[in-house]
Amino acid sequence: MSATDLRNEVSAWLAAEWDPARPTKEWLAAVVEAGWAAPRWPREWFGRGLSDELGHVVEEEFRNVGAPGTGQDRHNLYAATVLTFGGDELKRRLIGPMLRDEVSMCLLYSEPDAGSDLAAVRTRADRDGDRWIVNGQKVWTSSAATADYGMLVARTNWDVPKHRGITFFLFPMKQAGVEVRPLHQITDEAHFNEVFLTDAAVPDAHRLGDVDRGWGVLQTALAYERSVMGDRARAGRGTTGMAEMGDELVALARETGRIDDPVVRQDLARVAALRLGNGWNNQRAKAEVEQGSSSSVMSLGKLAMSRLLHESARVRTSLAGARAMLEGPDEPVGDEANFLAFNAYFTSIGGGTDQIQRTIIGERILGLPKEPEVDRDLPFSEVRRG
Amino acid sequence: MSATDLRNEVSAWLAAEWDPARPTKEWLAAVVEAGWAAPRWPREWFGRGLSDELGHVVEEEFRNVGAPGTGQDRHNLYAATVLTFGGDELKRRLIGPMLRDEVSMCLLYSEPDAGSDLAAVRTRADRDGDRWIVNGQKVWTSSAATADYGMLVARTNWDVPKHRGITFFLFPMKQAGVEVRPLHQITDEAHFNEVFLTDAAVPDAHRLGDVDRGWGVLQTALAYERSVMGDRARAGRGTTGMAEMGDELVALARETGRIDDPVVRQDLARVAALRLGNGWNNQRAKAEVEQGSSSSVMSLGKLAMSRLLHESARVRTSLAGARAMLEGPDEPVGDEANFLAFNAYFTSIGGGTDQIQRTIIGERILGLPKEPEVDRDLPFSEVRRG
Amino acid sequence: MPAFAVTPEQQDLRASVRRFLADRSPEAEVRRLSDTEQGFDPDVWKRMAGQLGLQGLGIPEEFGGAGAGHVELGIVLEEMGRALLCAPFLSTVGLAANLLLTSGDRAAQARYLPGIAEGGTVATVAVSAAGLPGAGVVARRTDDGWRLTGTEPYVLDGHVADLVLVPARTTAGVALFAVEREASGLGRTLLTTADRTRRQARLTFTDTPGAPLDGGLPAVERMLDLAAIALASEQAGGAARALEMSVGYAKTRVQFGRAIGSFQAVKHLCADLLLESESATSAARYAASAADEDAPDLPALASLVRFSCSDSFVKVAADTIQIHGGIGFTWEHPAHLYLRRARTSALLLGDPAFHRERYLRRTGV
Amino acid sequence: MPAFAVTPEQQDLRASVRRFLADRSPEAEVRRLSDTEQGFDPDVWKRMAGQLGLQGLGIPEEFGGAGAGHVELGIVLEEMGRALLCAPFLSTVGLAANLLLTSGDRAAQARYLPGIAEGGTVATVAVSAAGLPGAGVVARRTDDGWRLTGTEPYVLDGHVADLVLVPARTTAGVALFAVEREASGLGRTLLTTADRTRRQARLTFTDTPGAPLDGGLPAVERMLDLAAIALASEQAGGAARALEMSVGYAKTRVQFGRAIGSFQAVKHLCADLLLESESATSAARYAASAADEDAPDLPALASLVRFSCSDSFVKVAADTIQIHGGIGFTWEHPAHLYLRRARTSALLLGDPAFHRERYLRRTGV
Repeated sequence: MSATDLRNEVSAWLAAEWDPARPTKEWLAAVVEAGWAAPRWPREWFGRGLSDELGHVVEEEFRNVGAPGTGQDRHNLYAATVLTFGGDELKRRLIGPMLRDEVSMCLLYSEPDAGSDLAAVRTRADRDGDRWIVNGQKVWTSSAATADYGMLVARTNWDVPKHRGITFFLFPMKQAGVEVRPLHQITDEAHFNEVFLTDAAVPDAHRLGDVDRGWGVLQTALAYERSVMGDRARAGRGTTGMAEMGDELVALARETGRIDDPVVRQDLARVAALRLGNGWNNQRAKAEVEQGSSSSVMSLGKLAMSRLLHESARVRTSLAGARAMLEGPDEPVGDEANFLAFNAYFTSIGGGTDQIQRTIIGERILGLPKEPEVDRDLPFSEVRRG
Repeated sequence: MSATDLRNEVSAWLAAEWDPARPTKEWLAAVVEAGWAAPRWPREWFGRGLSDELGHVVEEEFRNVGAPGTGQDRHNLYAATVLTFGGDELKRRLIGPMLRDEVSMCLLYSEPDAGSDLAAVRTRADRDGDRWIVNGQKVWTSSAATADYGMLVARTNWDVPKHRGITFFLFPMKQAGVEVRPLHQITDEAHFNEVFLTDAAVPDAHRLGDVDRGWGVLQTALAYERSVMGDRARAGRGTTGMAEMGDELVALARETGRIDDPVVRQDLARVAALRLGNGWNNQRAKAEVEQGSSSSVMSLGKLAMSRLLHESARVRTSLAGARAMLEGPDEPVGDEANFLAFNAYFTSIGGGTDQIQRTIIGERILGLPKEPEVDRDLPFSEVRRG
Repeated sequence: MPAFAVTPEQQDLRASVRRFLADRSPEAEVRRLSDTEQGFDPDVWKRMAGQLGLQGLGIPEEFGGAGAGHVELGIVLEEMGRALLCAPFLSTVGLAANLLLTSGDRAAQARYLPGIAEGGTVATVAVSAAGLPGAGVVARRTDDGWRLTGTEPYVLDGHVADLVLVPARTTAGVALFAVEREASGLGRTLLTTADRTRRQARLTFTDTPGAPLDGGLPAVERMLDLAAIALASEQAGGAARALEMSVGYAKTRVQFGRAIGSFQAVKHLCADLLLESESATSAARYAASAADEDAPDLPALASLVRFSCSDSFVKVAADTIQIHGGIGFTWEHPAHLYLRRARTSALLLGDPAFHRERYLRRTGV
Repeated sequence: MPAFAVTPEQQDLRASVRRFLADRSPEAEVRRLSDTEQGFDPDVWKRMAGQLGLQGLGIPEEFGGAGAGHVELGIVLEEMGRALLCAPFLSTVGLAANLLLTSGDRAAQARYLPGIAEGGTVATVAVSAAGLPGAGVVARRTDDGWRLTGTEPYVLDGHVADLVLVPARTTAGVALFAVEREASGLGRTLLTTADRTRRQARLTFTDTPGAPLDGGLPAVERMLDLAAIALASEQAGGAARALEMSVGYAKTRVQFGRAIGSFQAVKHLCADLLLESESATSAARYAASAADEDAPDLPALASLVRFSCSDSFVKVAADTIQIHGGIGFTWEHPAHLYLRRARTSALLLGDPAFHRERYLRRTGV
């Protein structure tokens, strides 16, 4: 099929079907039915068997009319993981609902002892006939209270090194044995949860990938997640860059009467350069990827964002001055300065600390040698624990 | 002996002997003869067998009249090392001249492959009857061209882990087989040398400490050196701190007409705080040591000095502005800014980089655990080399 | 007395304050008081005075105090900063008692200092952040005595103070007035502080009667210098404690089979923070000793320690969260309490940029 | 053309320039030329024009050039920055050719650009650091044509320029003049630059005859924006190369039985420097593409890349010395050559603080 033919077909289909007023569920069902939800996937699995390039044509046509629902072969990390690693029965039962956004999901990866060191999970799954019994604790789970399923990594073998005894499950959340407690953040919000698992069960049919081979599954799932995050980060950037100049820090400096303070002005220019620079890095990464070369710039985004967020919170605090001693709705300038200063740690800690990011950049991009890994070959039961 | 008696004795002796016009060599000879050069050492070795406390009384009396030459039991790292580890014949021959400043010395520790990792020395000493034949290369040696002796660490055993195959020698520099080449620094100066040793010889009688036990000797010598450096650093500080305010950066800011620039003023205040803070840290360290408690503050001095030097060079460069594009006597402001910016690396690299200092502070002061040491138990001949 | 020598009495003082706070101001208690309206425990306040004599430490003996110096006060404040004590100590002692002393008004001293020393009086001074003292309030003389009108937006512990000392503008310049708890026209609005361990209130004065004190602007400025040094001591203590938490966590938290403190990223950061924390301690102690010696450069020193100890404490507390990783991002972990204290205390009585500039001016630059 | 797309022709250009410089400007040659009076190799300069057409790359075809854009010029300058090429390229192309083009003076373009394109003319513009162009020189009209008098203290390659373009004050504002090599009253004093790979001279004009050009101040300011972007490209190239040196050393230098790049202190520093270096590259390339598109925000962009690429290059080059340890402190190692280039290029045509302020003004803040 030529790109032009495809473009015509999608565009005609959209012309006939797309109506912004249509209820989302109904619209998604139609997209899935027509094979546009994941056009790169085989027809057997709701797709059209298109090449990656043609998949982009579909996405473009959808974007042109502002219609959602396509590109899930790239974006829906849950469905993509189940498709790649699930058994036929599981796929038949769940991929359709996942593409139609009828099941809600969460990630059960992190644990109190397994933060930066994700392979150190201690939540255990013990086989019991055709199901597994799960005991342990997960943290930093968003949407845990509402999710139907969680992508769970659990230890199934304690006698082999840590990466080789982990199994990956699509875990049913709505059962006794699952207790969800909100995690109170330093911003005084609660976007995440702790999840306590006590003799909870997951059918063996919900296993994704082989027993004890879950680390590889997790790597694939994390790669999907990173690519989704990358897309989002890029989507957030203007193309001229200059749009972001009319920036809230400048507005705040005017509002607080500090706009003529030379010290403040130096800070404003520095923050603008960080902000624009990050945008240009992202644009360049995108261009390099589109031109088929690998891009080292892409991997810098999270570290760069962390730096920008902490630095702009610092400048915002100095602009707010004494007002940053206060919080709450009566003092929005101070409140925002404090919120942003604390929330910046979400980026510098969450999803891999800045320190872990630097290790990844140093090793994967610059090719610097790894540190000695003391727990690499030890059976997990002998690995030192904090 | 009571402190008062001693004070009277020293003071009487000084009254009789001290004359600022007296030639230094002659004066030192008199001090050594009288037992004041190293008063804490036994009488047998030019001393008086005094306690540490009484030694300070002697030093105080000398200080009061401005006479040099005492306190060498604390300051003369060469003589102290020889006294501690040398054989009787060597001590008899050399300690007197050392105390009288009749022999000049240098340090043959660092090598191209053994910078931060001092135990990785590859200069070899092979036994040949009652002497050792030395081959290898040393770097960062000051005074190598004029020195009579060098304190040398060389490898004498390649089949044991690196710390356990090193021997320490008092090495005669004036011989064939010793070639000294000046090292050209980034400041365009040459305060150091490379020393090439080719079939050079050192008598076994010049060995300090046991064969293969030189690492321990080196640690003692380095501890003497650190204590000398600490004394010097403390001596350099004013007591009120405020004296250092009338600072060259402020003068330069006035001279360049930048003194009213608010951005410059913030920088000047920051540098002043670093500078005064370091002085107070040193004073506090001294007070803590004098009160008999150990002081963690002392070990911070080098890192703090590195930070101060780099930061004040940065501010100086920004004050010099375009003039810092130039060097040389026609542009002293630019020349000084460049010199100081480059020379700051002498402190942040020399004598253990800032990175090594942070490791030392983290492990020795804060008690943080060491990194895994991959070469700890390997025979040196199997240790990886760059 | 050289700047950094420590007497056995001073060591005892530190030890007994630390013991007291370990007992009376553990983290659970700090959190409990953070959620109360009043923000401190009057019983503990009483014991601080009765058992340890802390409020009266620097107050002359003739007014019921111990007549100790700023070095001793600094020791107490370092310990309070470590413990994040919730109590109106900085306001009552660092601001109000100091102002009574610098005012030279013996009648007012005799009237108010004994109450402070015995823990009966919570006091504060209506000064806000940087800027001219007295900017917010005007005093005018009436047939019925002085009346104050105006607003001070950020008054430390203004919601509970029994005694508010108010610098106010008069036709003859800034003068000082004492306003007591029940004075008419005194409005107090408790503010929502980002650091919930230390409260502030907006005070409004509407024809509020005030008793004039001696002193005027020089007394206020001298007090502000002394308060700056007190605050610096508190910050140095907070920084030292935050670093201890970081180092302790780095020794016990295991990732990749090793304590995270064995990784250079954490180890070297801790080393840098030690330099910050120790420098803050040295600076604060030097300044306290200079205050005791009435050093001529005290105004410059006060500004220098205000900005340098503020910057150090903010850096240590900020990196303490980073070192703790995920757990540091939770409300339940105390790391953020120290960052809240650090960020807020850096802005009290003039922010770091203000004090850098003021430092230069005070040194004639 | 989107900002960051790279054409095959551009890739070829980069590869051929890199090959040429590897051949003609290796470190030994850079060091040799650093010690010569002239500071560059006229033979290499000729080949740059003859073999690769570099001097004429951005010059319109009608004047003997290739008519390429600023993106192509940026590629060339990145490569020259990597190699620390000793040649009067920034002055001749980044300053003088750009000024001839922005002046709109077709007669002057026809007269001078072909010589530049063919590598026969070394040219420069007498502008010094920040401040008003023309501040140093006054032009007055005489019966015998225009005469220039004054001094410009820091003129890039002023010691060897065949053609000096001089912004000078006249009674009608700043005007441009061309002064040729042998002009009477033209004094050239070679300066001792901290970066010996790039020369500067003090030029004095004493009743020196100058040929007037069209253009005036707007032409100079436009040229300065374009030169800022050219310099940013050179800085980005220098930063990338310095980082490569650091990473290469970190991979091979062994201490404690491990490559030092396996230690987090070095690894993490390299990661931070990669962010600096790549951000400088992205910024310089974006600005070059904006220059080609004649973007309305070019003046702001030019200042932004001047300060951000300067800061990045200085940081990368400074830490490159630290990463190299002892060997980085020696004259024989090239690390300091990059730091000299970085420090000096940060101060050319206005220092970072100046451009931060100018950036805000140019964005209306």
